Amino acid sequence: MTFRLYMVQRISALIMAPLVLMHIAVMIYAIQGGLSAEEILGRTQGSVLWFLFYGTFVVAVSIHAAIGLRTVLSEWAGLRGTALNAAAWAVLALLLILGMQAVYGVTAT
Amino acid sequence: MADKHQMSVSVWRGAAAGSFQSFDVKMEENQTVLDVVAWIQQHADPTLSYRYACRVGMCGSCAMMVNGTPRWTCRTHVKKVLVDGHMEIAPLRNLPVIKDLATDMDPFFDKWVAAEGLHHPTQTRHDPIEAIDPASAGRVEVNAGIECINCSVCYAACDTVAGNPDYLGPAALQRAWSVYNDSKDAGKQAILDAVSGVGGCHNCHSQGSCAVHCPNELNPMNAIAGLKRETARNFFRRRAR
Amino acid sequence: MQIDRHDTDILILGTGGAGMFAALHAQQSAPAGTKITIAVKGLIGKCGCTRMVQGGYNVALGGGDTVERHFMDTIQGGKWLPDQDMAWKLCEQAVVRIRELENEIGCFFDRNPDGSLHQKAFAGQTADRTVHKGDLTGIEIINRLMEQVLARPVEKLQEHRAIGLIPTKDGSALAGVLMIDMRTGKFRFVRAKTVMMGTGGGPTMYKYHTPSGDKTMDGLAMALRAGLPLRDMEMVQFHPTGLLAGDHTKMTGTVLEEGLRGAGGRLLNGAENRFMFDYDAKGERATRDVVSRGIYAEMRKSNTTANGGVYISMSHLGPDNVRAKFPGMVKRCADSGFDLAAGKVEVVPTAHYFMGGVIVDPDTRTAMEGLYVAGEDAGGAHGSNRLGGNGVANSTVYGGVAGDVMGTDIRSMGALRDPDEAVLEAEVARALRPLSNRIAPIQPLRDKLQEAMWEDVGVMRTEIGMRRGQARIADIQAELMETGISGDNLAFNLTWHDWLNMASLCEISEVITEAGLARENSRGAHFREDFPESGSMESSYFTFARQTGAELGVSREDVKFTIVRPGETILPEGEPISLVEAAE
Amino acid sequence: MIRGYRTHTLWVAFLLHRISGVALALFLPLHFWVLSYALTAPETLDGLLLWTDLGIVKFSEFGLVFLLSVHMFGGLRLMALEWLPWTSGQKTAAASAVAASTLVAGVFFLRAI
Ligand SMILES: Cc1cc2nc3c(=O)[nH]c(=O)nc-3n(C[C@H](O)[C@H](O)[C@H](O)COP(=O)(O)OP(=O)(O)OC[C@H]3O[C@@H](n4cnc5c(N)ncnc54)[C@H](O)[C@@H]3O)c2cc1C
Ligand code: HEM
Ligand code: SF4
Ligand code: F3S
Ligand code: FES
Repeated sequence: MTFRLYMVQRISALIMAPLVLMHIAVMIYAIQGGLSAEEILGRTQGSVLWFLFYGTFVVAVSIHAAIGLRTVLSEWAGLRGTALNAAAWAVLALLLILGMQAVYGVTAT
Repeated sequence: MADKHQMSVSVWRGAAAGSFQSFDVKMEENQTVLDVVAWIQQHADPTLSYRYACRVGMCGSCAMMVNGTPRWTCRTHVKKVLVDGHMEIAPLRNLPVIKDLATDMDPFFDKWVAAEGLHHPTQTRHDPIEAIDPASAGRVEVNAGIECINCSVCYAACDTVAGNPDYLGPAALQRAWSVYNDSKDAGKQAILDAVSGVGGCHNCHSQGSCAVHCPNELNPMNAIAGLKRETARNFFRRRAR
Repeated sequence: MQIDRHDTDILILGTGGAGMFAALHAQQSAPAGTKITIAVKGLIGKCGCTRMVQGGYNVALGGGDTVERHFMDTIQGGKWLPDQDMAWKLCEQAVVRIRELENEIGCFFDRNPDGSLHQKAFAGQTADRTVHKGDLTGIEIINRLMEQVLARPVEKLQEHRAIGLIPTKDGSALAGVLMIDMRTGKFRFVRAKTVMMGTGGGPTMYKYHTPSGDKTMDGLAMALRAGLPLRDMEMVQFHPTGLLAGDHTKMTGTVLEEGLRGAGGRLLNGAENRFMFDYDAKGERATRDVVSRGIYAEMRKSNTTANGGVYISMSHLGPDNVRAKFPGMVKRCADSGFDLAAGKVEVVPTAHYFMGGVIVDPDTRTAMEGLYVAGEDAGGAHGSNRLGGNGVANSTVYGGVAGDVMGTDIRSMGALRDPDEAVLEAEVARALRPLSNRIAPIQPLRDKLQEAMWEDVGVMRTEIGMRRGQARIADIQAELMETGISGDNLAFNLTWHDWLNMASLCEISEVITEAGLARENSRGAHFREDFPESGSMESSYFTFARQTGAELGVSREDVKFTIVRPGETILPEGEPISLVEAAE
Repeated sequence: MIRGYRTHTLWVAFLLHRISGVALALFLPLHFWVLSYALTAPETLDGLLLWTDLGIVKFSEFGLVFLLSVHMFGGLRLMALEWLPWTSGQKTAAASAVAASTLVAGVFFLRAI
C-alpha cells in the first residue's frame, strides 16, 4: 500500500462516515411499519439530492472497498503485482457498475 | 510432565522445512530460555544451532519464538513460559531460517536502511557539538524510541510483515521516525519519501503487537502513527505551495 | 578440505567500535575504487562489547577539564605503565571522535538542561568527563555506527570467524586471513593489502566474566601464533559486581553497574554484615580493583552467600528510589528472578576487560607489514588498569586511526601478497583437528579452564598458585587436543566453534599466567600476594610476550616516559588535584 | 489462528475491522443487485423485501447494520489513532468509549428493526 492509496482510502472513509449515519437513520425510519418497493421509490425517484447522495456513496464505497480488498487479497491471499492491481480494478468496476445501476434504479423516474 | 525437576522442550530442527524435536531438560533455579537452548547444545545434541552474544538483553541476537510468542530468550525466565512442564522453541518468525533456531536477519536490516533509518549529517567532526534542549518536543519524541536493540521481536510479532514481504516493519519505521525528529538531520524529505512507498508506513494496520511484545517496552506503533501524520501533513503542505 | 579464495583491498575483522570506525574511515581516506571488506564472528554490530558499554565515553570537553588532565588520569590510573604516546593520542583524539559520533554518525548523547553535553565522573577521574546515553551508551554508539556501515558499499562477511593470520612465504608481511564461513562451515581465505584486527580480546576464560559470548581471545591467539609481540598480558581487569545466579545460567557474571555502589549500595557478606571498610577506608566506593579484592578475600574466608559470593543491597535507599534511579538494572535483575530494589542480589567479581594486547605504534601499525590492530586487541594505552569510560574511547579513536592509516598506506602498496601455503594448510589442519578425535563434550573443559583461571590466575595471585594454574591449563589443553566433535555437518556447528574458542582461550591463558609470573610486583589489576608492593615507578617495566616456534618467551621491557615522568605532571602549576566535588 | 502473541485489544480490533470490512464488501454487490430491481422489476423487489419480515432476514439485516457500525467506528478509531497526537491513555479511553457507544447503537438498531 502506498501513500496515495492510503490517503484515498482514508478520504473515502471520511466522506462515507456521515453518509452511512444518514443512510442508517433513513433506514430505521423507513423500516417502521415494513419496507416496500413503492415506499422507497416514492421517496427517492426523481430526486436529484438523493441521486447525489447515493451517487457519492457508491463512488466512495467502491473506491474504498476496492482498496480495502486489495490489501486483504495481498496480505491474506498472497496476490502481488499485476494480478493484485487487476483484482482491485475489477472490484472497483463491479461495484461501480452495480452501484450506479442501483442508484439509477431507485432515483430515475 | 509430572516430574517437577524436568521439563520437556520441543525445539525446531531444520531450516524452512523441518520438525520439532523433543528434549528433557533439568530445571534449575535461575534459568533462562537461552540457558535451556545452550544446555541442549552443550549436553544433549551438539548439532543444535542458535545465536546469542551479550546474554543480557543488549545485542538483540537471541530472539526466538517461545510457545509461539517472540521473545528475547536471554532475559526470559523459564518459569515465565513453562506450561505444564513443557515449552516449544522455534526460530523467529518472518525471517528466513538458516538452521534450527538461527535466522537470517539481513532482510530486517536491509529494511532498516531502506527506511532511511540512519543519520543524514548537517555537520562535521570539525563543528562544535550543538546545544540541544533535552526537553524539546523533537528530542522527547526521539527518546521514546531510541533504546531499540534491533532484536526483531516486533518484526516477528507483526502480521502485516507476515502478509506483506515488502513491508518495512515496525523497528525500521520507528528508527526512521526518530531520525526524522532529530533537529540535526538533513534527510527529512528523503525519510518521508522512503516511508511512503510500496512497503511504507501506510501498510501498518495498527495491530499493536509490536508495542505489546517489544522487550524494551518501546512503542513502534506510535512512531508509525507519527510518520503517517507527517506524511499526510507534508502532502497538504506541498500541495499548498 | 577445500578453501574458497577471495580477494579484497582492505579487510577489517570485527564490528565493535574499532572495526566500524576503521571501515568508515578507510572508506573516507582510501582512493576511489578501493574494495573494503568487513568480516565478523557474529552479525554486524550485534556482537562484541562496544554494544554493552553502559557508563559511557571519556572525553575532555572543557569546563575546566583538559586533554592534559584526561591524560594524567589515564597514566595514573594505569600506574605509569601505559605507552604514553598512545594514551596521549587516545585523550586528544577522543575530542574529535565524540564530535564525529554526534555530528556525522548521529549519536544522541544526554544533555544538560542548558543543552550542553552531560558529563559525569567515573571512579578514578578528576573531572566530570564521561559522556553517555543513559546507562545504555554502547547501544546508541554501535547502532548508529551499524546503520552507517550497513548503508555503505562495504563488503559484508557476517558470521565469518577469523582463525589464522597467514603471512607471506618469507614471513615479512601479512598476506591475508583464513576464516570459517560459520553458516556453511567452509574455509575461506581472504587476501588483502591491509588488515585491521579489532576482535576485542575478551577475558572469557574466567569462571565469571562480563564480555559477550562471541569474544574468546581469537585475535590475540592468532597474533601469538603469527609471532607478534604482545604486552601487559597479565593485566585482566575485574569488575567487582557481577551477577551471581548459579553455574547453569549465562546471566552469571554479567555486570551490575558501578553506579549502584556510587549511589550508596552496600556489600554484605554471607552473614549479612558490611565488610568493605575492613579493607579500605572508602568502603564500597573504593576503586574496582580494591573492591574486587575485598570481595575475593571475603569469599576466601568462606563468608559467602549460598552461591559463593556476597550480596549487594540497595533497599536501605528506599525501593522506590532505587527503581526510579536504576530502572534498567532493576528490570534486568527482575527478569532473572531477583529483587534489586527491595531485596538483596548475589554478586561476585567478574573478568571485564583485557588491558594486554598486540604491541602497536600510535598509528596502529604492528611489527608485521599489512597488519594493523586497534581496540581491546591492542595493548599499551591503558597500562595496568583501564579507567571506566576509556575502553570505548580507545576502540573508536584507534579504529578511526587505523582506517585513516590504511587508506593512506594502501596507496603505496603494490599487488596483493601470496600466502605461505604451508602455514595456510597448517591452520586448516589445526581447525579440523577435533574432527578426527574421539567425540566428547567440550563444555566441561571450558568449565575446568574457567575454574582454574579464576582460582589460580584470578583476582589475587601467588607464584605457587600460578604454577599450579599453568599445570592445569596444560592438562586442559592436552585434553582438548584429544577431544573431538562430529564432522558430519559443519554448517552453523556451534560445538566446533566451542572447540576453537577453547583453543584460543587456552593459548592466551597460558600467556596470561606466564606474564603474571614475570611481574613480581602489584600494579593496577595485577595483584601478587607474594609481592604486594607496587615497586618503584621510576623503574616500571611492562611484560613482553612472544612465541617463537613452539616456545613462549616472556621478558620485561622498560616503560619509556616519553611525555611525563613519575611524580611529575603536565598540568599547569596550581591546578587543583580534582575538579570533581568530593563525594558526600 | 489466534496465537498467544495476538491476544490483545488492538489486534482483536484489527481483526474485527478487517472481517467486518470484507463482509461488507461481499454483501455490497448483493445489496446493489437487489436495489437495481427497483427499476427493472419492482415486483421482484417487493418479493424480496417481503422476506424482511422473516426472522432470519431481520437477523441478517441487523448483522449488516451492526457490521457497518463496527467497521465505521473501528475505522474512525483507527484514523483518530493515526492522526491525532494523543497519548496512549487518551487513546485507550477513546477506544473504550467508542466500543461502548457501538454497543448501545447496536441495541438500538436491534429494537428498531
Ligand atoms: C559489560 C561491559 C560494559 C562496558 N562498559 C564500558 C564503559 O562504560 N565505558 C567504556 O569505555 N568501556 C566499557 N566497556 C569496555 C568496552 O566495551 C570495550 O573496551 C570496547 O568496546 C572494545 O571495542 P572493540 O572494538 O575493541 O571490541 P568489541 O566491541 O568487543 O568487538 C569485537 C568484535 O570482533 C568480533 N570478533 C571476535 N572474534 C572474531 C574472530 N575470530 N573473527 C572475526 N570477528 C571476531 C566480535 O564478534 C566483535 O564484533 C565495557 C565492556 C563490557 C563487557
Ligand atoms: C463510514 C464508513 C467507513 C469507514 C470510516 C471506513 C474506514 C476504513 C479504514 C480506515 C480502513 C483501513 C483499515 C486498515 O488499514 O487497517 C478500512 C478498510 C476497509 N474497509 Fe472501510 N470504512 C468504512 C466503510 C466501509 C464499507 C461500507 C466497506 C465495504 C463495502 C468497507 C470495506 C473495507 C474493507 C474491505 C477494508 C480493508 C480491511 C483491511 O485492510 O483490514 N469500508 N475502512
Ligand atoms: S522496537 Fe523493540 S522489539 Fe522492535 S527491534 Fe526494537 S527493541 Fe526489538
Ligand atoms: S504490529 Fe504491525 S501492523 Fe503496525 S502497529 Fe505494529 S507495525
Ligand atoms: S543475547 Fe543479547 S539480547 Fe539476548
